[in-house]
Amino acid sequence: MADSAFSPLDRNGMAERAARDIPEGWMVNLGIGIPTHIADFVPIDREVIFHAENGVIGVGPAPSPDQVNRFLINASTTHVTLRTGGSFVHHADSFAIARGGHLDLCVLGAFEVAENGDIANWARSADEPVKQVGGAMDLAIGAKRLWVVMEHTTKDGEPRLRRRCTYPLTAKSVVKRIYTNLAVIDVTPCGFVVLDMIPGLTLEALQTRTEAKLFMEAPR
Amino acid sequence: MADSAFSPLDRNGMAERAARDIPEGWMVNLGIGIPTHIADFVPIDREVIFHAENGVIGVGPAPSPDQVNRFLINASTTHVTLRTGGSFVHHADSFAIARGGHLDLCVLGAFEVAENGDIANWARSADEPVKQVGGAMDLAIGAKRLWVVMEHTTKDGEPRLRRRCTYPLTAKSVVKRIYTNLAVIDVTPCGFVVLDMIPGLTLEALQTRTEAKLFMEAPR
Amino acid sequence: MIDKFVHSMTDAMAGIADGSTVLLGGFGDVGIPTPLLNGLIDQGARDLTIVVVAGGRDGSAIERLLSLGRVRRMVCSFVRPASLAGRLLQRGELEVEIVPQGTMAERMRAAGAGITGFYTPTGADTLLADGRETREIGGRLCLLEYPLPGDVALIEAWCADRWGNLTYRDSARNFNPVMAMAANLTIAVTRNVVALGEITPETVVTPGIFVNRVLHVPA
Amino acid sequence: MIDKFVHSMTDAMAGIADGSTVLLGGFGDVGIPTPLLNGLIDQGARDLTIVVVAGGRDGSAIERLLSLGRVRRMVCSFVRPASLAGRLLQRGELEVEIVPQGTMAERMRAAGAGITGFYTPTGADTLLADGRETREIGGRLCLLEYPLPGDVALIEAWCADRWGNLTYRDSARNFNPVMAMAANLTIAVTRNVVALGEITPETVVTPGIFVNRVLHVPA
Repeated sequence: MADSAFSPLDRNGMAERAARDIPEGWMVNLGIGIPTHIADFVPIDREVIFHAENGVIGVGPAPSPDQVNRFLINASTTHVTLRTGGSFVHHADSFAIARGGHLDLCVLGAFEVAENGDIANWARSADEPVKQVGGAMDLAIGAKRLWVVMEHTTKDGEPRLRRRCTYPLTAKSVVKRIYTNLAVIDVTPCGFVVLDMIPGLTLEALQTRTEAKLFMEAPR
Repeated sequence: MADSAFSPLDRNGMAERAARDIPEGWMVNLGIGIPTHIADFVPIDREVIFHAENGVIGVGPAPSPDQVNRFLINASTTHVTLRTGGSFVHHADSFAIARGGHLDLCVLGAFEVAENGDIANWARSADEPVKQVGGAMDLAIGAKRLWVVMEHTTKDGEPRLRRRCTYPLTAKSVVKRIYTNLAVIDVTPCGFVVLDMIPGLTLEALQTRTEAKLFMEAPR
Repeated sequence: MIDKFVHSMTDAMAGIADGSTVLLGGFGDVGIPTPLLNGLIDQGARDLTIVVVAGGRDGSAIERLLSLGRVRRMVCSFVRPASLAGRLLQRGELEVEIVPQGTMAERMRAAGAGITGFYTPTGADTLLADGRETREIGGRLCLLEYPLPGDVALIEAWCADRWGNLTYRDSARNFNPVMAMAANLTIAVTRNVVALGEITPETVVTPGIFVNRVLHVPA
Repeated sequence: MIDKFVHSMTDAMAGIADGSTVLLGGFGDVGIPTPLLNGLIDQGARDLTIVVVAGGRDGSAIERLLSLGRVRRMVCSFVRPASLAGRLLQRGELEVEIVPQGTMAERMRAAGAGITGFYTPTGADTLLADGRETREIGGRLCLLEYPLPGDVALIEAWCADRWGNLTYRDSARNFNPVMAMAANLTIAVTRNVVALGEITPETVVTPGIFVNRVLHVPA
């Protein structure tokens, strides 16, 4: 891959790109990792209600060090603030929100996403003795829309956008959109449709980094 | 039935008799009808927490006419007060309390009780077009103890304490004790065991008014 | 800025379609969203399924909705034979599904919570179980119940803010918070309007995420 | 007079038997009933099953309970491989049941609510469903889940009164109210004690009926 006339987005760049697409009024859950940082790029006057599965509705920005409330954390166990209008619910009610279709959007990290919308984000092998499920399975099946933010390939250059996932699934046929460090890709009944690429990247170059077939709508 | 050397209890008498057996600290749901009046005979300094299935925990005495709060009713839709320490929950949580075994006692009215603990209290025939279930089925299967308060016989003198219920069941094998206008009767694995009778009534006279076999523990 | 307040009954009722399932809050005379029921009567939607604890008292807005022939089916926990609903039922002019009150609440809670079915001992040994799927769990016969979602919920609140956070007064809470989470379109009438933040985070009963529209009708 | 306050850790821990299932509140460092966990360690019950969101951080009371070999089985939503729980699991010295976090909360809620089983799409298409009963409902594959009751729940509250009515502070609410309703014996540690009635009826989060004992340990 000799093409290098482009600079992949860094973690903040990916978070910022995803943040751009979240409209005011949505109720949104952000998963651990890059997704959590999306909130930093939603301007405070664009009212997006962030839900944390530990029972916080209306998560606000990180507190300044002298304003930390040690009773107030998000699902990544990071100290947060609460927006005016926010509220607290218990865990069963919080997952009722997640599972019950009340989240307009959930954004998760992933190891792999398949062209049929399957997501794998919790275990690298079925034989792994130590499992880390957390709340991802509940969120993945429950939100109205599931987006994934992840690097386009592994550190070793292996594709993460797959024909079929090779890692154990978190949920089937749920991912609607993927934000990578290279592109924004919709998951449609026809497969992966590229919406946006970073400057300087060609569709051919993106395809070489992607296992499944990519499509692009004809420009109008 | 020529015996008449006894006076059956009236509704208040039955309620008062049942109230005597409710100890401090119990959480109790009282059904519509005579059971509701049991609360009137529990002294206010004996702290019994009355639950109403419309979401009231800690139902207090009836308000004086000038103190009616029109937002505060019990399950009979009668205006009540709330005891200090009381609280409100929504209907799903209220029935979680009822179904989940958190009531020490529920007292219901009934048409019939069988010697195996079956209760029939919601319909006089399976063909009745208009059905009145309410919350009785949830309460009957959920409370730690179910007591029934009812007249010993129908107005026509038909027995209500049956070998098997003739009316459609509310729940099976749940009644633990029956307070009638004539006696207090435990429902045990061996059948009906008389605990107490009104003065002047003989066991023979009580048996003539009861379809199922009555037992009495030998006096010590 | 999120603002769930609507400023007319027309806006509150917009889009309620014929054939909708409408969840109606309240128990006894308490917590009933009467202004919204009157709004629904004026709005005109018909062939409705209503879900409500009981068949409606004489002179109530529910009775009026029934009397206008707008309800095809009623899901409730009891009907008095002498009521209008009872008479319509006996004349075959109203379908009625009788559900134990706790099961009714739990089926709506399941709809709101993404639970696709549940087992309960309630009613399992009764004729309400006739012809239905049961299962013995832990030695008890249990009945399989399915969620009861609404297209619309009409509920009554005591206080509301512009995010749709709600509180309820005393026993007016009853079915209202459960129905709020169980419907696609939840419309609340509130007696009081407060600024965002005035309902403290620990005391919000229904978070605004469950509420689509709020109409202020002072007490 | 109902008075659920106990005045010593010995009284708080009385009767917790070997082999008990103990529900442990908290998420992250928040809402963990650490004084009660230390009390449980001193009390001596062993062969425990603990139900807790995660395997316990280094230096936590949960880690200490594990390190003392008092836990036979842990039900949780994740375990870090590098944690003590992760090492015990890999050495075969700890049984672990991994449950999706929402399913874990819902299974305890079911235990408290008398729901004897429920279906959820969560995990139905994953290897967590291997060998288990599934059912297609409304076109979605769902997994049958059973209640998760506790013999004991140890929870942390912010305010408590003598009836055992509780409130929680901020996100310290988390699993605590759910566990309170799911256990036979619910023991709360509270930071603050208030007179009966000071927690207003609309703002009680856990009604005292779910609480058996309260121990006051000031912050």
